[in-house]
Amino acid sequence: MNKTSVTIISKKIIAKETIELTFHAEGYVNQISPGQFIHINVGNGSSNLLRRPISIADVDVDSQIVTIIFKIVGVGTDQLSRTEVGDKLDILLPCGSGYPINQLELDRALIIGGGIGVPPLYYLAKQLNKQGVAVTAVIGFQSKDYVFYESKFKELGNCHVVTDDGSYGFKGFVTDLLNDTPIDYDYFFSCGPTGMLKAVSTQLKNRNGYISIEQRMGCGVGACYACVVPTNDGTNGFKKICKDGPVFQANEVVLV
Amino acid sequence: MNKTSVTIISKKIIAKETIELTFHAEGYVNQISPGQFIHINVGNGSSNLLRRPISIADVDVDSQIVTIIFKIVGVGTDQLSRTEVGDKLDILLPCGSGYPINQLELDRALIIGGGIGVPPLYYLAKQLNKQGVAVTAVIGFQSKDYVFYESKFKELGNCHVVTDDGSYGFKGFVTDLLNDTPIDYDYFFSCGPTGMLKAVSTQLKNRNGYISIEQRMGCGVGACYACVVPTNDGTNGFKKICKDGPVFQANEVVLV
Amino acid sequence: MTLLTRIPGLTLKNPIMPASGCFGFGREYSELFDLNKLGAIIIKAATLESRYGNQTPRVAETSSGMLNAIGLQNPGVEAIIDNEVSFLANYDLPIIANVAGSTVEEYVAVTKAFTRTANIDAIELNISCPNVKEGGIQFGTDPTLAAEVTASVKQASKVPVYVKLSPNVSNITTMARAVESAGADGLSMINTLTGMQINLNSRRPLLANKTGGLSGPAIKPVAIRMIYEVRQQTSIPIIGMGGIMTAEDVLEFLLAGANAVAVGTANFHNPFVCPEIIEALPEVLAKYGFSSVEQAVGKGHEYGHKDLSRT
Amino acid sequence: MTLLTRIPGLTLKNPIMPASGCFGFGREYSELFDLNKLGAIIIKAATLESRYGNQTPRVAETSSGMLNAIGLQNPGVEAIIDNEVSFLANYDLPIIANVAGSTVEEYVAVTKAFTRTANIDAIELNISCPNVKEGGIQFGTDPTLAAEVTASVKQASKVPVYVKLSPNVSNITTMARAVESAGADGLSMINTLTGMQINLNSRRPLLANKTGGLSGPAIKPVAIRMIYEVRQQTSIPIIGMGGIMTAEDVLEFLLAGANAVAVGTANFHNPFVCPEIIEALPEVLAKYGFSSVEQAVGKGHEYGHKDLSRT
Ligand SMILES: Cc1cc2nc3c(=O)[nH]c(=O)nc-3n(C[C@H](O)[C@H](O)[C@H](O)COP(=O)(O)OP(=O)(O)OC[C@H]3O[C@@H](n4cnc5c(N)ncnc54)[C@H](O)[C@@H]3O)c2cc1C
Ligand SMILES: Cc1cc2nc3c(=O)[nH]c(=O)nc-3n(C[C@H](O)[C@H](O)[C@H](O)COP(=O)(O)OP(=O)(O)OC[C@H]3O[C@@H](n4cnc5c(N)ncnc54)[C@H](O)[C@@H]3O)c2cc1C
Ligand SMILES: Cc1cc2nc3c(=O)[nH]c(=O)nc-3n(C[C@H](O)[C@H](O)[C@H](O)COP(=O)(O)O)c2cc1C
Ligand SMILES: Cc1cc2nc3c(=O)[nH]c(=O)nc-3n(C[C@H](O)[C@H](O)[C@H](O)COP(=O)(O)O)c2cc1C
Ligand code: FES
Ligand code: FES
Repeated sequence: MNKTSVTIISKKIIAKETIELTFHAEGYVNQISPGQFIHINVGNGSSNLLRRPISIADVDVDSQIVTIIFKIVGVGTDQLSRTEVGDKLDILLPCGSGYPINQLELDRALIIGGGIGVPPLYYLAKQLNKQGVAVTAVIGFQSKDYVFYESKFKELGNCHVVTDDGSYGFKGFVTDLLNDTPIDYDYFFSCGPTGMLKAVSTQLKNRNGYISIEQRMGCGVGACYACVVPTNDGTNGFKKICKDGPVFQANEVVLV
Repeated sequence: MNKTSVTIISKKIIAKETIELTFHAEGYVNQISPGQFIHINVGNGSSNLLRRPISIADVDVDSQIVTIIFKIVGVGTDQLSRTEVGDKLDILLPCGSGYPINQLELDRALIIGGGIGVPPLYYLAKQLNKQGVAVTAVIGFQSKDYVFYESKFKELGNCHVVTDDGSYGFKGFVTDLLNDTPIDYDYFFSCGPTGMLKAVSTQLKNRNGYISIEQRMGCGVGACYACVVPTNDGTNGFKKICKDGPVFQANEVVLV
Repeated sequence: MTLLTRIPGLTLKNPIMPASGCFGFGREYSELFDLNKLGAIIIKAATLESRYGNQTPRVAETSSGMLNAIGLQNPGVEAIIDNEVSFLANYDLPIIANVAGSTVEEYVAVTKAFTRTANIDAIELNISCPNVKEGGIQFGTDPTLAAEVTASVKQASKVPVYVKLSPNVSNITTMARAVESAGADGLSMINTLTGMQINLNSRRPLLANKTGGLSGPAIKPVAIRMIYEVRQQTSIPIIGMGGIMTAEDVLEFLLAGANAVAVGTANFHNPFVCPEIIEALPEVLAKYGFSSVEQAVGKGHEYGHKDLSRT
Repeated sequence: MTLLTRIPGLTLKNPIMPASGCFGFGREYSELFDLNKLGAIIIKAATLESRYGNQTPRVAETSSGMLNAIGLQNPGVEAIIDNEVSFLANYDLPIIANVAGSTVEEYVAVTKAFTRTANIDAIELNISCPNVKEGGIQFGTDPTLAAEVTASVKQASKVPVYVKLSPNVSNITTMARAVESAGADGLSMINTLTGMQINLNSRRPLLANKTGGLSGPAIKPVAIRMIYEVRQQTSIPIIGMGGIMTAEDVLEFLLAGANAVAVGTANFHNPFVCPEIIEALPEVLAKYGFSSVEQAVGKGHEYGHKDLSRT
C-alpha cells in the first residue's frame, strides 16, 4: 500500500450521478489485482477527515492509467465530483485484497453486479477474459438512467442488464434474471449493495463464488477495527474488510 | 451592507507575502467610502467559519472594480492567496464606517500607514487628492521586501517610505520620521499595527486626526460584541470596530 | 407541508430562531432581511446592570468552530426593554429573553423586569454563569443549584421558562431532570463547551479571558447526543442548538428530539443563514418523508426504514 | 534542537506517539514506515478476555472530527502479549499498554498480565469504560471510583501508570487531582467526547452503538483547555492528545502543559502523519523560539512576548 498524489487526466459523466475518473499511477499499477480499492482524501481542509474507499474499475498497465467510477451520494463523493482534469488527488493504493483469480481453476465466470458494485467487476471481467475465461455479466441498476458500461462488458462476453423498474433490459433484480436465465459457470463473482449480496449468496449457496462487501471505514489499512465483519464458521472470528477484504468467499462472512 | 459573490479579475504579488486582488463589484462600489472593509468567506467548507476582514484599498467607480491588498499571515489569508483569476469570492461589502472626509474642512492631509495598514489609506489618499487636498504620505514597512504602492502614493503627492531596518528609505518608525521631518497638515489619517497607532496618537495628540483599528471579529456586522473597544470619554462606553469603526477619531477610543 | 411549531408560550411560523448572543437584538440583521421571516428571536443575555464584558480578543476560530468569551456584555435589562424590545415589538415575531445573573436574586430581578413588558413571550434561563455566592460554581453544572434558580425564576415569571443547559457536565440527563422537576417549561440545549486556544507567537491563551465557549459544527455531535439522551428521560419540549448550518442539520436535531432549533455561529459565516434555512426546510422535510415539522420531532428514536441500500 | 522527552518510565526520542486504538498494534503501519521513528507506541486497549466489540457501523465522520464506537475489540491481554507485544519488541520503541476493564478486578488482572512481559514500559489506564458493578457509571466520571481503580492498578503494576482522563466531566481538575492522590505517575488526556450522529435516511443513530466518541480537530480546544487547567493544579506529567494534526498543534499542547503527545484520528487521514510531524517538529520549535521540547512544556502559562504586531 502506498500513499501518492495523482493527477486526474479525464473525467466523464457516464450515467446519472455517476462519474468516471482516470489518473496516471506510474509504478503502482502492476501491484493492483481486481477487487482492490483506493482510499481517497476528498480534501476540504480538516472538514472531511476520513478518506473514501472507491474500487479500482480498470487498469491499463501499458499507459499506467487507473480508472475509478463513483456515484454521488454524499458530501465526499460530491466533492470528488468537483475535481477537474489536472487536479491532484491524494490517495492510498492499492488497498485490500482482491479476487484471487490466479489461484482459481475456471473456464466460465459469472459476474453479478449491482449499481456502484459494478465498477470493480469490470476490471475483474477484463482480467478473466485475458486469461481465456468465458465471462457472462449480469449487471443491475435502479433504472435506465443509471446504466453504465454495458457495451464494455459486451466486448468481453455476454452481458445482461437488469433494472429495478424495467426501464431498460430485464425488469427486476439480478436474482430474478438468474432464476429465469440458465447460465453456465464455474465461479460467480459479485459486488453490490448488501441486500443484493445476501440474495445472491442465498440463491447460489451451493456454488463457488466470491463477493465484495462495503463498510464504513476509519483507517482503511487494518488498524482501527472499524470495518470488521463476523466470519461464518462459528468461531466468533472476524475479518477486516479494508485489509482481509473487501473480497471474500461467498458465505465466508456474515452479511449484516 | 450586502452579501455577494464576486469574480477575481486580477491577482498580483506586489511585495513579499503581499497580494493584490481585484474584482468587479457592479452596483456596490458607489456606496463605498475610504476606510471601509469587505468581510470574506475564505472557504474550505466549514473548517473556517469566521470571515476575514480586509480593507478596501482602491475603487474604480467607472469600471466598478475593487482592489484589496493583504498579507499572508495565517490559514485564512493563505487560503485567500490560493484563489486564482476567475475564482469566486463570497464577500460582505461595504462593511464598517470609513473616514468622514466629506464632513471635514481640510487642505492638507498627512497619511501615516504601517504594513498592511497602508491599503485603506491609498483609496483615502486618492479621494482626498480628487477633492483637491494636498496629500503627504508616510508609509512604514518591516524591510525593503515588504514595501508596496510607493509610486502610487507618489502620483498623489509626497511620499516618504520608512523601514524598520533601514533597508529602504528612512530607517526607523514612522514616528521617527515625523519627528525628523516637518510636514504641514490639517488632519492626519493613520492605519497600522496597534503599537504604531499608539505611538502616532501620543505624538500627535494635539492634532486632529483619524485612525483605523483592528480586532478579531465574529459577525462583522455589529451583532456579536466581539470587536468592542472602550471609548476614551470616561463614560464606560464602547464602540464596535466592525460597525462604528474601523475608523475613529484619534483619542476617541482606548487602544489596547 | 407546514412548518408551524407550537411549544409553551410560543406559536412559531417555523422552528428556526437565531441563538442568544449570535444575533444581538436583531437590529443589524433587520437591515439585511425581514425579521418576520424568523420563527422567533432569542435576544442577547440580559443582566440586571449594564456590563462591559471581557477584554478583547473575545473570539478565536477553531476547526469547524469558534471560541467566544464576550462576557455577557449588555446594557442591562431596563435599557434592553426600553431600546431593544420596543424595537422588536414592531415585528410579528415571538421574543425569547435570555436571562443571566451571578446570584439567584439577580436572575429573579432580571426576570421580573422582563415581565413589565408584554412583548416577551418566553424566558431562556442561561444557567451557564458562575454563581458568585457559591464561589464560582456554575449553576449549570450542579443539579441542586440549577433546580433552585429554575424554581425561583419560574415563580417570578409570567411567561414560560426554558432552561438553557450547559454541556460541560458528566451527566446531562441529571441536569435536565432536575430543572424539569423544578418547573421548567422547556429546555434549551446546548450552550457552548468550554475550550481554549493558545497562540504560538504570544505563548498565551489567545482569548483575553483565557477560556471561551466552543460553538459551531464541531460540537454538533455532542448536542445531538445530549438532546437524544434528554429526550428519552424528560417530557418537556427542547429548543435544540449547536452547530446548525443547514436545513439537513435542523432535521437531524428534530429527529434527535428537539421541537424547535436555534442557529448561532452560522450567522457569522453567513448573515442570511436563518432565512435560507427556513426557505430550504420544506424541501428537506419532504425529501425525507415528512409533511410537517411536528411529524419529524423525536423520530430518530423509533426504528424507521433501514439505511436504504443503494443500487 | 533536541526532541528528547523524559517522563516516568519513558525516555522518548521525540514526544510523538500514536494514540491508543488509532494505530492497532503497529503492524499495519510498520509496513508503511519504520516504527523506530516514533517516540513510543500506545497500543490498542486490552481486556482480560477477547472481545468482539460493537456491531457495525462503528465510525462516522463529523465536521473536523469523527465518532467511533469500536467497543474495545481485542484478542485479550494474553494473546496481545504473545502475538503483538512480541512483534513490537523487535523495535527500539517504548511500549505503553492501554488497559481497559469493567471492574477493578479486571483492570488489575490485565495490568498483572502485562507485568509478565518486560517489554511494556508504562500502563495507560483507560478509565472511560462503564463499571458493570456500579451499574454502568463510568470510572472516568466519578473521582472516587477513578481513585480506587488507580490505586489498585498502581499496586499491581511494576511500571509507571498514566491515567487516561475522560473529558465528559463537569470538572476535570477534580478527576486529575483524585487520580494523582491515588498514585498516578502521569495523566493522559483527553479521551473522546461522547457524541451522536443521526442518519436522515434511516432515521436512526448512524452508529450501531448509537453513541460514539468524538475525536479529531473538533475537540482540540476542549483538550487544550483541560490540559491547561489540570497543569495548574497537578504536578505529574501529561501525555496530551485530541485533534493533533500538525507539529504546530503539538507545540500548542506543549505550551498548554503536555510533556508528550499522542496522535489519533490524524492517522486515518494520513497514515504517515506521525513521522511527518516528527520531521517537522524541530523547525516549528525553532520558529517559535525553543531549542528543545522540554523548554516549551507549560510555557503557555507564563506571559511570553506579546502578540507580535505586524508591520
Ligand atoms: C471497498 C469499497 C469499495 C467501494 N467502491 C465504490 C465504487 O467503486 N464506487 C462508488 O461509487 N462507491 C464505492 N464504495 C462506496 C463509497 O465508499 C461511498 O459511497 C462513499 O464513501 C460515500 O461517501 P460520501 O461522503 O459521498 O457519503 P456520506 O454518506 O456523506 O459519507 C459519510 C461517511 O460515510 C462513509 N460511507 C458512506 N457510505 C458508505 C458505503 N456505502 N461504504 C463505505 N463507507 C461509506 C464515507 O466513507 C464517509 O466516511 C465503496 C466502498 C467500499 C467500502
Ligand atoms: C477592519 C480590518 C481591516 C483589515 N484590513 C486588512 C488589509 O487590508 N490587509 C491585510 O492584510 N489585513 C487586514 N486586516 C487584518 C486581517 O483581517 C488579518 O490579517 C486576517 O484576518 C488574518 O487571517 P488569517 O486566517 O490569515 O490569520 P489567523 O491568525 O490564522 O486568523 C485566525 C483568526 O484570527 C483573526 N485575525 C487574525 N489576525 C487578525 C487581525 N490583525 N485583525 C483582525 N482579525 C484577525 C482572523 O480573522 C481569524 O478569525 C484587517 C483587519 C481588520 C479588523
Ligand atoms: C459569540 C457568541 C455569544 C453567545 N452569547 C450567548 C449568550 O449571551 N447567552 C447564551 O445563553 N448563549 C450564548 N451563546 C451560545 C449560543 O446561544 C449557542 O448556545 C451556542 O453557540 C451553540 O450554538 P451554535 O453552535 O449554533 O453557535 C453565544 C454564542 C456565541 C458564539
Ligand atoms: C477509532 C478509535 C479507537 C480508539 N480506541 C481507544 C482505545 O482503545 N483506548 C483508549 O484509551 N482510547 C481510544 N481512543 C481514543 C484516542 O486514543 C484519543 O484519546 C482520542 O481519539 C483523541 O485523540 P485524537 O483526536 O487525536 O484522535 C480511540 C479513538 C479512535 C478514533
Ligand atoms: S477501516 Fe480500520 S480496520 Fe478497516
Ligand atoms: S464583529 Fe460582531 S460586533 Fe463586531
